[in-house]
Amino acid sequence: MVMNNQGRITRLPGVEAMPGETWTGNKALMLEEPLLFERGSIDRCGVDLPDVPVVADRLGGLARLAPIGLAGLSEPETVRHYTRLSRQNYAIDLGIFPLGSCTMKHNPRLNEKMARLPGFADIHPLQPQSSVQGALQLIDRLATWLKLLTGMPAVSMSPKAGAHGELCGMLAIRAALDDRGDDRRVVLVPESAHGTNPATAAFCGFSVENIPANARGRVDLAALLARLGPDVAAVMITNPNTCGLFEPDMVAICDAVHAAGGFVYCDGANFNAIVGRVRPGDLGIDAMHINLHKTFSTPHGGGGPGSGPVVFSAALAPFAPLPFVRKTSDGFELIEEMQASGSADYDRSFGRMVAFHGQMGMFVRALAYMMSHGADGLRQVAEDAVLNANYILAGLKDIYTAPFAETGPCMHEALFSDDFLHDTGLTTLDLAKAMIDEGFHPMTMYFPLVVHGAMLVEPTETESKASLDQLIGAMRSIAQRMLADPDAYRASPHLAPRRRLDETAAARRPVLNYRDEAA
Amino acid sequence: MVMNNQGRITRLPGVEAMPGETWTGNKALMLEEPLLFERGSIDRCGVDLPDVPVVADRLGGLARLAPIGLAGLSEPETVRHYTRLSRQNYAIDLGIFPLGSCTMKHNPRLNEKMARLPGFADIHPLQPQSSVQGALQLIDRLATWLKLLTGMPAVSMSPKAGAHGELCGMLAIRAALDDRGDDRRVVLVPESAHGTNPATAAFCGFSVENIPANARGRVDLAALLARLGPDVAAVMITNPNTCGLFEPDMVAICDAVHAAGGFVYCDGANFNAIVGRVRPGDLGIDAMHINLHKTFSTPHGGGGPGSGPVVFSAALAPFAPLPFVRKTSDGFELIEEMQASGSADYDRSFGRMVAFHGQMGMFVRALAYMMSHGADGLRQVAEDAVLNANYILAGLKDIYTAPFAETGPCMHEALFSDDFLHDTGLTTLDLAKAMIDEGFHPMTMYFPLVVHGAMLVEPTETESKASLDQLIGAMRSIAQRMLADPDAYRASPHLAPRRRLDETAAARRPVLNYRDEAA
Amino acid sequence: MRYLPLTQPDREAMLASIGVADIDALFVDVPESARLMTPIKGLPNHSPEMLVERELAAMAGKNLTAGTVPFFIGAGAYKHHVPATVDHIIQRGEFLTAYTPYQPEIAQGTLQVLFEFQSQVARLLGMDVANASMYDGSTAMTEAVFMARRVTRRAKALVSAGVHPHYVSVLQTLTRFTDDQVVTHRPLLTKGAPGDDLADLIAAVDAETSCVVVQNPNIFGHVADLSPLAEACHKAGALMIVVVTEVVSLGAITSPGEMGADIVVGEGQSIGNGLNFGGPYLGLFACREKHVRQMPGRLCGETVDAEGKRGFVLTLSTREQHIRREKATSNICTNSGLCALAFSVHMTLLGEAGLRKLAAYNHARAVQLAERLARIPGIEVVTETFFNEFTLKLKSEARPVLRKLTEHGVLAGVSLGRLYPGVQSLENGMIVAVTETASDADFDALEDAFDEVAAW
Amino acid sequence: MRYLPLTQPDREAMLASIGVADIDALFVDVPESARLMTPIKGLPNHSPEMLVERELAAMAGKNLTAGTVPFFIGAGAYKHHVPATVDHIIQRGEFLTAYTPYQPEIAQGTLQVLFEFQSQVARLLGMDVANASMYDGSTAMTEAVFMARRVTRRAKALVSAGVHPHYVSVLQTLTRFTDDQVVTHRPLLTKGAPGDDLADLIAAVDAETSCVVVQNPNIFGHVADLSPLAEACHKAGALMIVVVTEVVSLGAITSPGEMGADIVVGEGQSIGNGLNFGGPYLGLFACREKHVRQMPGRLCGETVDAEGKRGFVLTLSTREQHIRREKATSNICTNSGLCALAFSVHMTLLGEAGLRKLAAYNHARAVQLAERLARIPGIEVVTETFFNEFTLKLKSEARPVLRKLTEHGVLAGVSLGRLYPGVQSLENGMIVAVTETASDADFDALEDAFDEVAAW
Ligand SMILES: Cc1ncc(COP(=O)(O)O)c(C=O)c1O
Ligand SMILES: Cc1ncc(COP(=O)(O)O)c(C=O)c1O
Repeated sequence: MVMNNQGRITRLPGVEAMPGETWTGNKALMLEEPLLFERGSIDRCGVDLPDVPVVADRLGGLARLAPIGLAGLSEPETVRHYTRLSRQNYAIDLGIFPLGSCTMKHNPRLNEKMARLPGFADIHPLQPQSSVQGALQLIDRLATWLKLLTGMPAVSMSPKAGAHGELCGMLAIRAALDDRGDDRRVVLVPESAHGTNPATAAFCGFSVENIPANARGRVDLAALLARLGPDVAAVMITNPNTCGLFEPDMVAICDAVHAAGGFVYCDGANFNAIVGRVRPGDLGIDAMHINLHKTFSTPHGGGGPGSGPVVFSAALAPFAPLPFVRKTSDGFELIEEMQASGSADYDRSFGRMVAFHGQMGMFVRALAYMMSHGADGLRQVAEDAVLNANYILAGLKDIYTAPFAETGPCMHEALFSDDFLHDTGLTTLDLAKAMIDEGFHPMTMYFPLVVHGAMLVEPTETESKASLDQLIGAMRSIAQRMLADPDAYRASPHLAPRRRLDETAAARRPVLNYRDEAA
Repeated sequence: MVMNNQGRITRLPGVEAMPGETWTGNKALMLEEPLLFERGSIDRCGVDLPDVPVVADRLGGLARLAPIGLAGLSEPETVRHYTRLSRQNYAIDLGIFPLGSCTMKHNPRLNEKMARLPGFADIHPLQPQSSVQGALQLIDRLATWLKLLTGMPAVSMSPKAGAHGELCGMLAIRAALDDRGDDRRVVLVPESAHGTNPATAAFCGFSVENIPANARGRVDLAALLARLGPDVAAVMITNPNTCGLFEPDMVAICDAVHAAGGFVYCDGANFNAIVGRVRPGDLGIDAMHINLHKTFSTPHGGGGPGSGPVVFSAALAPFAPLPFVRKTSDGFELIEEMQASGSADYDRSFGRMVAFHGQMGMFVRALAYMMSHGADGLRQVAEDAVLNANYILAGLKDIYTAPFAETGPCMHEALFSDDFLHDTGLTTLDLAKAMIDEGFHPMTMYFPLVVHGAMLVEPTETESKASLDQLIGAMRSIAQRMLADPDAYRASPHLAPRRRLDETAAARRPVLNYRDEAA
Repeated sequence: MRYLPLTQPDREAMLASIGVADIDALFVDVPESARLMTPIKGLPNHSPEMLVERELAAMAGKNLTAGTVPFFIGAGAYKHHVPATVDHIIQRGEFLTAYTPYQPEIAQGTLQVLFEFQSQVARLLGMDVANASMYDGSTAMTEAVFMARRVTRRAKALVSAGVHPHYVSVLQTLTRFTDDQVVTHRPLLTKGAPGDDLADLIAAVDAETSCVVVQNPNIFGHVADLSPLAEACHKAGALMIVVVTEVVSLGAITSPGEMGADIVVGEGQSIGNGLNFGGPYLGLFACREKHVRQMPGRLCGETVDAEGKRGFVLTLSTREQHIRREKATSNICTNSGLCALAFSVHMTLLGEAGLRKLAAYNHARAVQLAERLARIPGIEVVTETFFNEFTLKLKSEARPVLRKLTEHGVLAGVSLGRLYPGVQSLENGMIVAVTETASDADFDALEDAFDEVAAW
Repeated sequence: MRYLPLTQPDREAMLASIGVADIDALFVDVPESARLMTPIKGLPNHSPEMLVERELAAMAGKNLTAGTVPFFIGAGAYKHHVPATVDHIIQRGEFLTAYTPYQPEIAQGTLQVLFEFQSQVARLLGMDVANASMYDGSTAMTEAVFMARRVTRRAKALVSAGVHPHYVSVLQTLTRFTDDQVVTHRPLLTKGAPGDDLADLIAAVDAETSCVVVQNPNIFGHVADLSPLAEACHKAGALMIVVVTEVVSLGAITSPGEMGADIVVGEGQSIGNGLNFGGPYLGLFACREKHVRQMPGRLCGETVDAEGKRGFVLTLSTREQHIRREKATSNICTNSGLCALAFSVHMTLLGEAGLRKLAAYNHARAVQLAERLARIPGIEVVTETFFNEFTLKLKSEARPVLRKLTEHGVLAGVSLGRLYPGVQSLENGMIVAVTETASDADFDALEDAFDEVAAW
């Protein structure tokens, strides 16, 4: 469907607005917004610039001559375009966002303010080190927090997100194996693992094998032990796992893997469940990434940026990437090159994995968050996160199928399946879309893969009891209504800016770049 | 209707959500939000504070003991409460806000950023003057702009809004009359004037008499001249006037009033129409307030704050209020007291009209806006504002009754009436509410009073042609649909967060303060 | 020009559809003598954002910022820590760039905030009803005196010597041309209870008195029990108007309402709002239910919509200028909406528990500093009972001392010489305010600075 | 604790309805040996906002901020003026606090922005299709090499000596454990065309070559015509990958797409994003339509909803890790969404006209500065054709000179000694970048500073 330049939904000529419809397509405060390229044009501009001095150019005859096709807008139109678009989004600032595995918690504005202090936001990564001592101090401080919270001796601040952290950890494992001349290449990954785990292992040249889950939603210890051997380089394990359950055999697993000559990489995406209550180092792991954009509340920003520092055991620490910050007698220094470190401790680093020194903007936010909570508050974070998830589990499990509820409490997220809807022909997807109409962001759907029609609900600790009660009430009501009148729920949402979108059509003939139909 | 603590619209027990309704009362992204006092409680808190040192108190036995009843919320709940509420508002950032007389133009974020520079935002009004030289410089700079733009020799920066500016001007007139021992007490105000004009005159102890408008929507010059005399202290006149028309006889009026021994106060609310094209000083006025929150784009903030500096003629300048900024040989000084001025020029000031020195925060914003536009840009502002209004007038006048369209172009706003709806029984109010469903803020309704069922449309210069085309299209469509099927439009809006609200009930038994029904 | 969406081709197309040749044709009503043909002389042309920013930042850089120095200035405006959340919320376009909520169906956000604000303010001040804000404390006080006159039909206002002298000036300015009578006198720096003239006021209130205006804590920081005054007022048929310039005090001190006030006005800047060199600030205004129809300013009230859902509207507007014109209770129109929002957000974050702790902390710190300063030879702490502000009497004139302290990088307070110019009996006095923002290091710096300028 | 909404009574009520005695009962699965009984030692407890702010501001205060000094550092990150509108928009809660748009019906805001971003990036780079962002330019380059391998099924990548040395390091790290082969060598500071090895690359591209990676402008600022290289690549069945680290240049210089690139990657920080000490930044990634199914990263595509209205969704996700796991085109999940929004808002404000003028201004200023510096004895301007950045050759080692310039309060550039440690042939070189933020006064200051440190 095409919109015209006025942002109006194009109708057949002569057809006027129907009752309940409007001429503009707007519905009071729910406003339609055309594409930038429909609103703007290449001669519109929302900046003023100084006059360009006349010089003989030095572009070597490579001046760009053909039109680029970049639509511009005046400043008022720009503000409006993006403000109107923003209102078509759900967000944590609007309500609970219980996406399991994503830890959508409150994003304090203090953190935004701190990250924008010119002393952090307006410094260049290649400034002389004497001019960025405060920045290096901040990185060092954050590193200290992360090491103490995880009980691990070393940390790399380079990784740009969780998956990048996995890469960091697995590269260190590869480097450590190489260092001892060991050519093991198999990485074991539980079925329930996040897709980034196998993808990362493959990226580092490992071959991936799955290990099954047991009936209690945990790694099948026996199967794992059986598979260990001289070809197994590492196990990648998520703990608490993606079913929202703590792996009770974690110590045994680590011991066994080590005994078999392998390493244990822990996916720390779910660290929020245990921060301050369990130090992963005490479980015996070798490396773990920490999503600052989950546990430590840096905002997801509609898809990023994140930050994924990786803590290392003593065995892997020498292989950590460059650069890193080192404390000196009178300040801090940034070690950028192996030869510059002047210490044999660092000459086994696997090298640089990103152009500069990691996500400084996220570091500031995360540290502000950690300092605000303190050691006592972070422990409370884990407790409240787990309490909230169990409250949801308790509030829904009589209606919603809860595959592992019989095995005991969950951690920070509650897992359900759509089995209870089986006779209605409705699915997890239908339920999610009905939640949209009720004013909620749905839970994670169809992940982890070990449960059919999975619904993974992670409330986080920043939800109030009233918020949980409302979610539980609405989810119970939806389930009851679905069971009573399934046909009313096959085409939700009805009240959102868009009805269900045709994803198949999108993939079949991809339109990924605006093409002016008139052109 | 009562909401419960979960923010859910209370329903009869057992009654489930109807089709199109939801259990929560939310409609996807249009979210209901309970009152703070329903969500929060006196033991919830969204701040952390240091521990209170133990001291012997010095409150003289006046410690507050009884509960205050102030509901608190944690920080995440606070962000959500206000974010959800904000989404129930229309705003300039969302679309055209064509409230006549209100000059709802784009509010640049640069201005917000500048007003928040600690050097402006974090200085105390009673700091030693040596420590606020930059602030005094800014006030002086803004004063210079205002004087040059209006062609007037003096300006007072004290007034906190337009009406406060009127007060400033009329007090100066009273002081000037007193100074010459003249006890004239009548102020003439055109019928079309804004309510603040007569209210202000009365506040200063004047008695108000109306002067009628002529058939062309302007002051009836003959009637005015006839009424002038030794009892007339001043004329308060708005130019461009509230019908959006320039008063062509302005020079003649000023001359006549002066000849009769009176003063001319000009309401400058509509300065946006002429800035850079006409200097009010050249018309002969004695005082005029300038709404920085209209012409100079400081945001309205849902009702304020504003800022209403007043420019003065040489005749009134000596009576301007304290304090004011004076340039010295090596900086700026703030004259706070008559005796401190050391100059006979200032000892006739009518005194202090506000605790400190006016709306600094608004001064910064206004100056940033003026500097951005410059002398050339401000002239363009007036031209585009007038062009936009005339484009709307031209686009609607064949359907909408346009009382003065035959007299020539309008200035920055176009005036219509609901005469064309007469046979339908529909009114300006119904039309406004239908515009809400279309996604627009309505125009000013029922003002000015000189036109029955007035609709005053002020687009401002910050609307694009596409935006005007959409407004015109929608308003034409609404009018046509209203004429064709009036009954469908007696109860709009249908799509807004609330249907029409019962204002009569609100006034009959006022509920102005939350009372817990359970208490 | 980045704020102007029309392009030259747009303008031409629009002129054509209007049917005029050029833009000048739309300005035909302007007398020729007043038509400017070129941009105004003496002003620069339009400027890139970057350059505007550079120029304004240079001006801002010339000011000594409160947050960067030991800071103890109060006297009607207070530096408190405002949580980052507050500024974020007030910058939401839907709040910042909305007008007065004239179309309630699409202004429920602003309206519900105002209803909540009114409810918070009424509770804080201990009153029945608060309005949706005034310009600031000083103008609110003047409006209260006018309201008392409407209610009592009497014209004499007795104003305590403890009221902020700027507020008194504003009242005097506004009554200069009406037949209101304002009775006040100079404060005394009485040891223990500076500015306390309650006994005199009780003696003076009579059958002509419309109201007695008193500030608590007063300008010297002194806190008093106003109940006896309220009783005297009510016996005489007058109203007691109480002014509060530091509203954080109400987390610690009995409210004016509990002491019997009929009207309470206040400066709400302390909560949610920055110093801003004096504005914009936030006038608070509250009264008893029975007088509500004489109140100035906007009021937001609860009602229902056509479907019976709760909603909010501006109400009782027959008091206001746009309906009643010259008979309105006030000429106020634009008020301090966004400052009220900031106040409300901050107050919501505090809640009762937070406000009480904040107030207790302010008080305890002020007591600590008062005790430290009292030990410095040559300094006398005049105020005995106070909240977070007290008055010192130095052994010489305070104004030059303050200037020297500023040179030492300490903003130590406000001299009475500045507030009461020419009044010799007060010139050795200075007012010192202590909020949660002052650290121990700041206390030390203040003491050291006093030592260093000890020439006095 | 201000971020935690549960009160103690809430917690107790919830434990009761769960049916457990205390919170420890919910942590039963944790092995006893790993259960911490107290908060972690060595870390402070929770802290008021005001104190956190004070502590972090003190750290920030120790850094020399680019905006406060004459500033000429580039080499992969650039200081441009970002309009205030950009930061306002990215702080809208609906953008800032949303997740990846997995539920498109309530994420059309983010999705439409991504579609527009992709369209802007594709135009800017002169390519058919761009993705929804990568972490940064360096990781995008590595992904491009891997993609070329998938497309060509060849394993040898030739990397120009003009590519940013950090980018080359990242590629080397990531290929260390795969059987990809990376061929590169040290750059030469050739007068006129430093780092230009196009002729060598053209000669070297062969039937084993999967791709040739080249940067334009290169690390030394040198701008070259890549068309002959593209031709050579295509003849050999290899892809040409072009890296752009200063995207503002594309407002002035022929785009990689126009020169025949198959994949273009870039660092988008220059537009809409601050320096941030190196991150978060914005990886750009674009390719030809025919290769889109081998692309890494998220893609947003247009579709319709059940009522036929246009809408947007994430699409072609069968390339991605959450569907394809170990067979995915990349392991990337979280990317740089908000940085992409900032880029898109800034680019919208600029539009084509603004971008071109900004680029022209940057270039003209750089030419002016190059001419001024060329006149200083002991300084040679090595780069002949450039956009806004060029390389100087000093008569002595540049690193200590830069240190001294910093002491003089000027951040004058990046020494090649830092970028290529231990490479003597480069150690006298330094890279100087000039953007619109450098004023004439800054130029003067740089010249003066060179004069003052003229010991060299
Ligand atoms: C369990 C798990 N592992 C890894 C990741 C990847 O983290 P990121 O998106 O930061 O790359 C996620 C993120 O969704 C996750 O939930
Ligand atoms: C014509 C006119 N005069 C005066 C005023 C009063 O200005 P303010 O609201 O700033 O007090 C207004 C504001 O609406 C107005 O439109």
